[in-house]
Amino acid sequence: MQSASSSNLRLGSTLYSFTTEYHNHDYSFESLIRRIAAENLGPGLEIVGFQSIKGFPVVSDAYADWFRGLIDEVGLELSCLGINSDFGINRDRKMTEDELFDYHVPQLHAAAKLGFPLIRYQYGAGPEAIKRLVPEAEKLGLKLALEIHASHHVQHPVILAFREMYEQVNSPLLGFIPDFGASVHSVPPSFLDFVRSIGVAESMIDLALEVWHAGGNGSEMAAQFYQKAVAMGGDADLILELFPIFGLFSRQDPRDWAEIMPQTFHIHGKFFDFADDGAEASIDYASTLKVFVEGDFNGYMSSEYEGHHWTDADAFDKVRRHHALASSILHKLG
Amino acid sequence: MQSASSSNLRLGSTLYSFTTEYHNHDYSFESLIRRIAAENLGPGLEIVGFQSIKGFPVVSDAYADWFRGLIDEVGLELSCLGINSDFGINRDRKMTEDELFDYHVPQLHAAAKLGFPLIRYQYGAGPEAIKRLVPEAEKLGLKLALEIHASHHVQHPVILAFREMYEQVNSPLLGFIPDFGASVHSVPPSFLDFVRSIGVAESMIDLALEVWHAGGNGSEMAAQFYQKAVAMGGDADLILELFPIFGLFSRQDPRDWAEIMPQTFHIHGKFFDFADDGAEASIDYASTLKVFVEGDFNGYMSSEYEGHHWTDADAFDKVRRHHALASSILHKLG
Amino acid sequence: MMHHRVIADNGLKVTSGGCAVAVRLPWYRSLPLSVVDVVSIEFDGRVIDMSNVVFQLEGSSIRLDELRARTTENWFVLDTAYLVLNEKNLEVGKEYDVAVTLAIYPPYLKDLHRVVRTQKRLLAH
Amino acid sequence: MMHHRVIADNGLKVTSGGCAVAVRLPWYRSLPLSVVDVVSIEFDGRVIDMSNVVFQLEGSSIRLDELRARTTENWFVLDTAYLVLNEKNLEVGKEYDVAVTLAIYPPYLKDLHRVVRTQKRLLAH
Ligand SMILES: [Mn+2]
Ligand SMILES: [Mn+2]
Repeated sequence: MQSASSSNLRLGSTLYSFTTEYHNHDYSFESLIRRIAAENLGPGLEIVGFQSIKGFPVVSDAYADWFRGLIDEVGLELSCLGINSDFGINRDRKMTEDELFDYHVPQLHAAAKLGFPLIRYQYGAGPEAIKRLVPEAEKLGLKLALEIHASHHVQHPVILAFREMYEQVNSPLLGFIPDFGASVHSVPPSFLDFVRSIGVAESMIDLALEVWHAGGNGSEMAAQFYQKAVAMGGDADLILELFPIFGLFSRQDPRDWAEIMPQTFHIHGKFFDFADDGAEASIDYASTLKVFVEGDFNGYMSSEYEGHHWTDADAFDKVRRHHALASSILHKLG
Repeated sequence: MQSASSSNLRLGSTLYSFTTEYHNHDYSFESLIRRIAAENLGPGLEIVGFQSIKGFPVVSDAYADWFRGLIDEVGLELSCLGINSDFGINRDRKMTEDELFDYHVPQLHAAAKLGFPLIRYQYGAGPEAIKRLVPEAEKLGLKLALEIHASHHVQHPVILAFREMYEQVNSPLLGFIPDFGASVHSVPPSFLDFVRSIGVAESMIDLALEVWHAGGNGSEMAAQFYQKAVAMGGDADLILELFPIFGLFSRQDPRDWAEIMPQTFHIHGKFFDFADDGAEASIDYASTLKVFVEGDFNGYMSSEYEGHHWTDADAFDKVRRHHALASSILHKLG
Repeated sequence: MMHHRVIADNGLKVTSGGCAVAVRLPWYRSLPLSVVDVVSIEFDGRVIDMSNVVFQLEGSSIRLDELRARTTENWFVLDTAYLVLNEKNLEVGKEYDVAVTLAIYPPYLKDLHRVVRTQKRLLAH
Repeated sequence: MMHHRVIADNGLKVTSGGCAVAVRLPWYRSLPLSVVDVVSIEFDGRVIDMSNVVFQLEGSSIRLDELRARTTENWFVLDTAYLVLNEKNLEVGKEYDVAVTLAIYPPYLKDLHRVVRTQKRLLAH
């Protein structure tokens, strides 16, 4: 339940949060949607096409009708369809620009057919293919937004290339989706608990955190950590288990999101763990949401729980807490 | 929520009620159990081995530990394990008595390993194989109960054969499970809606109901209906769609359950549809439960919804209503 | 009675040798393969030759006329089986009317057999 | 990271030609078969010869060295695949330690590949 607040930031959930429940077959695509609605974890609903829909991006008329009818029935609001920019399907070479364009078109059509106003794309699309997709997006009345996900941040060269293209093209359909995993202040405790549980040495964890706190480019930090860890005699397999630190969490200042505020269409409210007082353990939600409210952000924030990579904690409990935290902060921000 | 009542009839659910949700993968074995507990649709929990457990009756120690732990955690009480007396696996001949005995033994062991105090067996076991299983049941501390399911009833020759054997053997471990589908007063409205929806003619429905109300042995009624229906020019495939009337519903007087009361270990509270006032549309629960309360029945009644054979109605809604109905009747009965 | 349950959602897969139709057991519990008959398959109204159809389940590939002998192998009620067909020339992204009829003989019930036909318009993937 | 997800529960099936191990994709979304490697299978600690292992999914039977070329076939994240092995002499009702290692190369992430090994004690059915 979203508290009364004057901001235009609306809450919601992405089904990605419920990967554990879904992968286990504990819930289906449909029963997840029904429970999210029943528990007031909307109103926004985001899904990942390749997660929820078998055969995606091929979607039949009957399926689209069923899906739109379900959303109508349960009273959720479609916020965003996560599509994938899969440049590396052929492991021998990356897709060409033409291939990337062709790979995105049917995904845009699927989004429109299912009733989504917005798609999330990924950096692998490259600025040129996205630029060429604008006329298609105009035809479909669909917004396209690049997710800015760790290890990227608003000033990362990969992101700057898109920002430059956006400036040239100047289309109201092109925007961004900040993922708060890019602006964390510390590594989630449950991740550290996990690596300890599989036998990663404390010295290795300390080393990884040291490298991570020193900062820098994600893959360079990973390489640097790897060299030092091997030199210290760390087990190669267990060293690799610490790599997500450099890929899932980055330390951008939350205030830097203000730079792209006018082009921010949607938010991935990434989260992992909660402290006893209800605060997120590694993301300062009070400061972060302040930036968006003060920037007059207008759109949905999907509660995006990602701890399912390393624990099987109950995602409904997690998302409920995240909604409570966000509601309380938004309420205070007025 | 079971109302305060002085009877020893305790409520519960069987996962069989949730066949639609389970078959759809909308819920798993585990998530069904968790939701039943969360919605107070216990405390009794009944499952069908061949429905819920892949590889049944082979059950590993680890699986049994997991299951017992889950039941403990959610606070349900294991009431009954439905096992199957599959005499017809070889379609060329029925199992011999030895084969039947051998087929039941591992199912009894699985029940004990999983922590069930009672198994439901079926008429196909035959009295002799069950008699031979008593020493095994004694070793395992397990009760064995024959389900009396339509088209049988307490005075049906098939059931009388077991009653005679029970009298001979006189074991406190041998008993019965009345299934209320054997004592209905009318055919469930949703079943008739279903056959209409697939194009069965009104004249055929009338004929089937006429034969059913005239009464008699199930398979004889079915044969009689079939002959008349074909003579009237009915479509052969659609005629067959009415056959469940003769197999799922029988018209035993609910008071006849009193005959086997001392040997009644458990109840299948079969149900289908509710009238606007909350009463079951084809089973007189007030009269039926009165027989069991007055007979000092001590055990669980599983809410056993069976409309999933012909509709995809929400089973949670159905079972909630059934619990409410039963609680209210038990409360009135004191 | 479970008339929509035989063909799984999104159950038409184009393969290198033809196609596969994903099928489910139209019953509430697992049954031995010996009590399941695959009666017929129709493609856009055309009844196909069943002699080359293969039933694939849990890593086993079984000819339809071999099912009846499989008394000790169960089809778990949550598992999907695949009917592997020679049916060629299907195109991914095109729709086809597919109907599959199964007959089951629940082995704990005298004289009951149930014939269930599911027809669905499927988008090949 | 998803270390328990590669082998499905109750995932060891004895077949007429050997056995099959039920495997799941240890990732949150469907991936093309081209980015999945079946790295190794161990039975009671013994590494088995992978040259005859067949990957069975949705009616297709694919040799392991053919997976990398399958760029247009997706492994749907909810679907179970089966590794079909020659491994003989397994007995239904006996337990075996089985370990399967898969490597995945999520195609939207530069340089990421993840190696996931699941080990389970499985009761053959
Ligand atoms: Mn995200
Ligand atoms: Mn019953």
